[in-house]
Amino acid sequence: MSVTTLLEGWSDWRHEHPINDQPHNPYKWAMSIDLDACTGCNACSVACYAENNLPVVGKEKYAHGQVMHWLRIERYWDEDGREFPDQGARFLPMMCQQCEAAPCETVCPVGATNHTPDGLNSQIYNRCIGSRYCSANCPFKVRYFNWYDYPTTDNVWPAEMNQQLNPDVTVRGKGVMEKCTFCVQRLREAESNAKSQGRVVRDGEVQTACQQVCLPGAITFGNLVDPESKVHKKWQAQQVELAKDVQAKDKEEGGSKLRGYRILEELRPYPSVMYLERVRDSAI
Amino acid sequence: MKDIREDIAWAKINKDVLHSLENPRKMFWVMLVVAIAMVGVGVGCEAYQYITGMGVANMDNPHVWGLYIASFIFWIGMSHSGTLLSAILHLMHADWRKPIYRFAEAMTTFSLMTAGLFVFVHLGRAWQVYYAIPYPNERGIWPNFQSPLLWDAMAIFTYLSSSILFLYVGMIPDLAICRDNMNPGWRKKLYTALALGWEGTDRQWRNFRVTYLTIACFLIPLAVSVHSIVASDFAMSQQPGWHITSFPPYFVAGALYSGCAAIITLFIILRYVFRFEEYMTLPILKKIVRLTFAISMVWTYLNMIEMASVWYGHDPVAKDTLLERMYGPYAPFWWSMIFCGSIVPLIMAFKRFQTNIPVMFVVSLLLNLGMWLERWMIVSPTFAHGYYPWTWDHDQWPSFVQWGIVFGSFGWFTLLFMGFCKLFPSVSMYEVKEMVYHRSLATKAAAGKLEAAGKGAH
Amino acid sequence: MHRFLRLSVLLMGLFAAMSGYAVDAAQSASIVWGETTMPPVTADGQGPAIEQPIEFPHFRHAGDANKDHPEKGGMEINCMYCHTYARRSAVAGIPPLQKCIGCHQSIESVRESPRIKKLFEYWDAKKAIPWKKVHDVPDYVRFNHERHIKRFIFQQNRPFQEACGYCHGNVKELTVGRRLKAISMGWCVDCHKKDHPVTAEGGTSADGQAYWYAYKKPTVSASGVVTANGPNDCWMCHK
Amino acid sequence: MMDSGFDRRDFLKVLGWGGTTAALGGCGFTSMEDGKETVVSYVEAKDYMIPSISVYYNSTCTQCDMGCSISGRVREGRVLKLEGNPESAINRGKLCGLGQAGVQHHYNPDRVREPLLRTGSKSGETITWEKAYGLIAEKLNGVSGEEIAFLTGGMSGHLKVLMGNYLDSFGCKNHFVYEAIAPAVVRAANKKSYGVEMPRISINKAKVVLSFGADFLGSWVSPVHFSQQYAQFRKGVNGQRGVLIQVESKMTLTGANADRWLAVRPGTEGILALGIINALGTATGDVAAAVKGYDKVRVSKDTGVSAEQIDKIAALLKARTPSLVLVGSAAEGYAHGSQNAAAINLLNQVLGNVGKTVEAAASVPFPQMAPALGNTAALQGLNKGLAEGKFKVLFNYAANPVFTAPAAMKFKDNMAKAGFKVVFAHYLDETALQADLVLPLDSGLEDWGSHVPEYMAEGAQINIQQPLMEKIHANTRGMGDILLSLVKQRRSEDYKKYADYYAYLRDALLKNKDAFGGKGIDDDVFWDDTLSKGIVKLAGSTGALSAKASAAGLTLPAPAAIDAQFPLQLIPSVNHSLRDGRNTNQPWLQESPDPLTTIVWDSWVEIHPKKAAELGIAEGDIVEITSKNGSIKVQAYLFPGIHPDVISVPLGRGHEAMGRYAKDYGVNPFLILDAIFDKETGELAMHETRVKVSKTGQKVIVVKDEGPAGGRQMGKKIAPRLPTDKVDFSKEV
Repeated sequence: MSVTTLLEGWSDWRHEHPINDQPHNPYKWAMSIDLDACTGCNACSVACYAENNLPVVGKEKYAHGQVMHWLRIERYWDEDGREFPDQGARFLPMMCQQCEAAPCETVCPVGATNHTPDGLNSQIYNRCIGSRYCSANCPFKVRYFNWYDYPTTDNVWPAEMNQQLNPDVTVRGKGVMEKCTFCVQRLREAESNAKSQGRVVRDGEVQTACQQVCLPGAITFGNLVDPESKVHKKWQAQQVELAKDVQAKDKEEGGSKLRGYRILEELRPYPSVMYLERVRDSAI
Repeated sequence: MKDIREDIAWAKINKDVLHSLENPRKMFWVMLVVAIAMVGVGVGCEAYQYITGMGVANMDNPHVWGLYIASFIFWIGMSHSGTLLSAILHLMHADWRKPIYRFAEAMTTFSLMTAGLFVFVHLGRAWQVYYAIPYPNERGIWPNFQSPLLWDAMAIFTYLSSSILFLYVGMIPDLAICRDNMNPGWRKKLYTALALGWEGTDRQWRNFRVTYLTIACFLIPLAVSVHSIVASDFAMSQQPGWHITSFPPYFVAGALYSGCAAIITLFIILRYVFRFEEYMTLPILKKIVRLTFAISMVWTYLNMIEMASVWYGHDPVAKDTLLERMYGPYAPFWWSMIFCGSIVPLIMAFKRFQTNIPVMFVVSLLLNLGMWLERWMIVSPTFAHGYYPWTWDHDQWPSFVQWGIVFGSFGWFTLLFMGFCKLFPSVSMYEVKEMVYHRSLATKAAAGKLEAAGKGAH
Repeated sequence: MHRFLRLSVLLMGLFAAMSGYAVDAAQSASIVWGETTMPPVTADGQGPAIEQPIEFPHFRHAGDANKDHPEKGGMEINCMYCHTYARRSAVAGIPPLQKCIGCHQSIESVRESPRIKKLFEYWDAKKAIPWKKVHDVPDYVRFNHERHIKRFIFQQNRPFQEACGYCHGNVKELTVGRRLKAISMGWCVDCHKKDHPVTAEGGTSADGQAYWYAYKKPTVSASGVVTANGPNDCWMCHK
Repeated sequence: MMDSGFDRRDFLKVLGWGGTTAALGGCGFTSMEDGKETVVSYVEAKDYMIPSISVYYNSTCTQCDMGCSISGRVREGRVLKLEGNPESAINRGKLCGLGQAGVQHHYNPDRVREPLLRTGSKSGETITWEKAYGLIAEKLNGVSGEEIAFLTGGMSGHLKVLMGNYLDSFGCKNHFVYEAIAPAVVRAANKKSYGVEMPRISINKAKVVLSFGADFLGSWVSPVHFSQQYAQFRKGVNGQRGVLIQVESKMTLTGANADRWLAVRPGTEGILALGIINALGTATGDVAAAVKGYDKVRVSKDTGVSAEQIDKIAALLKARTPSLVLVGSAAEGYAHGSQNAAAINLLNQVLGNVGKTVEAAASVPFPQMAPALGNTAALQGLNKGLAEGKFKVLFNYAANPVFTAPAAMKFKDNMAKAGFKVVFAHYLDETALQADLVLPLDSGLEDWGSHVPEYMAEGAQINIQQPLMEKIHANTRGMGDILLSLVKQRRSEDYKKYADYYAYLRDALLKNKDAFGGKGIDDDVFWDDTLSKGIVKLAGSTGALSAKASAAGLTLPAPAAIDAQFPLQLIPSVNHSLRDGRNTNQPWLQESPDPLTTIVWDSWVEIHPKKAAELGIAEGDIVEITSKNGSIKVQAYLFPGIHPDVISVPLGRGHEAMGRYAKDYGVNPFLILDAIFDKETGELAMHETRVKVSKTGQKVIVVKDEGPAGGRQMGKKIAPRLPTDKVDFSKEV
């Protein structure tokens, strides 16, 4: 470790903005979630527990807001004060948005969260010292801190239950931050296999746990760089561009007849998750 | 209301000050015991938290920072006035600082040490803290130099080391005095070692002055930068209520403010405990009080600036957060902060109270409370009311663990500080001597002029 | 005052010396920094000697042949003949018992030797041999054997003994396996920082874009050979 | 950390490969342990067994009876995760949260591990299987068929066949098939109107779906299948997005996704249906006559749905065809449930949807394997028998009546009257605790089996269930194996050729190889192929549906007047993952928030804010809900999606047993249900219970995911919404 590496490597270590940064190639993982299809059934959240070794914290800790669900379903009501919500509720699956200019990355004192070449926002458990600055600076509040040592806590993974733990995902001990990883263990395995065969990952070859389980298929996931991928086509159809903070839709609200938007885009984190607005029929 | 006597014998100064090292009033021991008890509480809570996990502090997932960070800022802030008194006023040749700058510096050092503790207390994995230190390591990776938290660590470390140096260098002549006046024992050995063979030769004095002055000059910008950097922990983040350009001056002002208030408190305590009535005189108190009053007004102004800049910022979320502080669950604390920070100091504007020790004691305590609340009001409401409504916080009330550790930190500070005052001269003997000497010269000169004038009349 | 100056000079000297030492140390990552994630290193900078249920003689199987004393020499068997999983999976694993028997049932010469006896006891009992793990890394470290073998043996055609030996040392001279290299982060990183010629195949676009996250920018020589570093993306090994 | 309880060694025994342990990273104390860990390697390894490479086995999900096909990820001999099997027409590669949690049923620490004899000490004495079988034989000795009762949940496939044979061996007819929350009334009504119990419905083909309380996205029939149809329905055919109208008194998950949700007065769903027929004005003959009285003024008065709303619906149904009308639990749960259902089905026929969006489903050509559908009337019968002391020996499998039967039925006491009670159980649930003999079952992932789903999506199919890994507990047995052993006690001759249930199943399938499309294929090949597919598809027989609308015998009662003493109506709502409470002890389900209230780990009562204001109830107040048959205390949650005269408590929680994750969480509304039954089918009328609510004065903080901002977005663009005229679906991909 020398100062020269530090200086040489400096520019490579920091990817502050998708535009003045090198473009992603060959991979940029991104998502598109159709809120009109999402029924709010929570299957994705459970699948996430199963795939990523999330601890079940129990009632008391949940009450203290120390729940660890990487993927939460939010339920919103109309705010027009009618007696009944007679146009139903609005469900929103919210997980780490894998921002291109992630507010969490710049503030971590030890660089435990970084931007990866395939456009993810990595979280390195064994590097984390638990300053929790990343969570403090996350606009979406999708980072979850290990307030207790769950592996050794009663009834989190008692005998037999621990056999279900996914060996590809590190089980987190106390004092580290964690968050949705877009199922990086699956992505990296697919990338590695593809590499062995001298090709890039095909569209649909790899799925995130939540996408795989989503009953109405509201979640589309794939490689944004690949022009043939579904997710790329969806982003294109909605005219949502990764590196912009004002999209075609925002220019003419509603008039554009587009549904695609990214949450808190005005803060310019350039999220990798595009949502498609929920629709309600005007005829009834 | 009498000031230090100009005809006071230098031997008496030595005697009085050294006396403070020997037997202070009973109150000293009382304070010491109380302090140790408080530290005990703090250590207990920390041990519990360390073993069980941060969860016992009852922070939750949107609301990940609590009283630890608030207290951290508070203690950093407190450290500033020491530098102000000793360094800035030193350069300004304000001679009234001379009897009190020593303990002010001590306060700086020890409050920094206390602040440092909170870093460890706050970390989820304190045992891995060395990851944040930029040293050439086996893993072949550096910490993240973009993170304000890292700048923090560096700035504080620098500030701590240099203020220790400043304190020590400034003490060398006095240590020599102690060395010469102590009867043999471990203390004498200690002073001998620390005095670095000071003999008071002209050459030594010359070098001494140069060194002292250099460090002083170095320290002032450092002090300012330190709290600006602490401020940037917040200002450089993206959160509503934090992302405000006026934060650095705001923090520095707050720092000086709480520091001066603390000095008043300690002034009054030391004055009594170590029988320094003759040195820490009321005129000096008056001067500090006036200084504090001035700073309190600056702080109030900057506080309003903060609100104004949020208001003109046209960021609805930031406005919400601000209003949340005033009218939300944190309202009582926010308003008592305004009361303690901006209303109470008005008392200090009245001559009558400026030298009224009991009143000033209470006032100074209230000011410190206000400043502590200010730090809390900067940290918590933003978490409770950030950008994302879904995660707005329900009941995030710090658990006894957090309170216990904050409580303990005050004990820790008192322990270190009183220990220091018992072990080292908390009034700078040589500077007091200078002071009275210069003053006597001045008066003599004045008297001389008078006589001359009288003669001329004839 | 003099003492004061001397003292400070001394201190600065010390610090300089320390950091200098640290730098060298890091370059040849052979010393322990007292960090919990570092391997325990014995005096000779190797892992502890480990007692295995069967004292497997690597030198006999993998060692070089000995012209004049064949019985002393080895059989130069390819590592991947037994450690067959290494090229197909992230973890090398341990060969199944079946593998040993496959050959040894037809090797009468050593059939009566105590080790082989023991081997067949396990086989007859259909019991797995409780091998002890020799190369253990912390559980949050995920070394991928397949990738390294694919690159260095199948893409760059390096001899398997060099490729495997780079991390496992000269196992062919050992009896029971033992950790010969300090398998620590700095040690891995050192290698990732070295320049490697990379081929355009394997999903790597020729301009080396896939390496933009490496320690250094890839360089393309006149002959079009891309030289790049290994990845320094933390998520490669820590997931 | 490794030494602090979470034993890594044990872990490795199963895991096999140290290098791939799911590690306790980040704890800072994971040290390198050269030569400490034992690496258990295979003795013989198939060539597809590669460390750290997962293998997928197909099987069938047993979390509920809908027969989704699963594909389990198995690695180093442990099943890690369940995915859907794309081959199945029912779930098409998808799997709901409930199904995902199947692994937690399998690995559950509270499973019964040994046969327990509970006659002596209530804690139970561990005995061997031989002893257990001996005991059963002894108890059955000299007992006539009429004195034996077999209570089970829904069953199908070869298990059902075997069960039948066993019962026949006594000449026993008392097989009671009980499901606490099955759509039994709807089945009966369908049988009447269409001629089949469960037709095949195509939401995706409909332009308008008018659902009377059918929670087809949450818990009705086959949510996994319908959710996928729903997605296509929303995408719409050629840009014409489907419209969903939900009519119910308490908003279900489906209601929350509706374009228009109508809070109808409880029990008047049928009236609304007739009102719509009336408004359509297309009805003829006796139908026209039957709906004559139901002009929109009256209907709107009865139902609380505005007249213009009725017109709008009628207009929409006219304009956009084909449409689809569904009838679900909200409509059937009344004393006149059958009538409600009939009226609603009538609407479907009038709209001419039969044959378009409602079609005949394929059925398996082996009637003996066809599913035995559970209902609550069965429990009635059993309970009656028990009360009269008719039954000397009671067997119970896959049902927990002590928990799900209304206290008014006094089932627990009546059960005690049976001489000898055998319960086949996974956990010591409420019913198992009443048993004399508890026999531990294999988990759904350890057992063999075959299932015929009640709802057939496309062609007919039989789902194969196979073990995904070795048994965790040596002494558990599959239900098939147990039955086989029991049958052998009776007819050893016919069955001795089967070593175990596996052999029986294999033989039974191969016998009909030809019907399963295995004509001329070698047995082993066909068998392996079948297992690897996990499904047997076969040419099912499909009958025709009667599309003829007839209002014969259709009489709807006027809406019941408000009872002064019990002014409110209690609707026990069905949570999409907890259902009737058989899965409550799976922590993932306990901790996954209820979609509408986001409450976890506890029960709650939903009260409309308006009503709450009247009663002075605020969120978190512990209220006492009193019915004629008892009372429960539960936290209040103000919920806008509910009729003001209705309160709702979710089913599934409130266990008094069933292990650490279920016991003492929440309350059990089954207990206070009135024993009112549907007039025609004798089904328990779940929605008829009338209650009153009173504050107890206690208050708690409701444990939920939703923050203090509630469902508000505070003017931020987080989950915005567009009307259809502002969207152009044709642009989308």
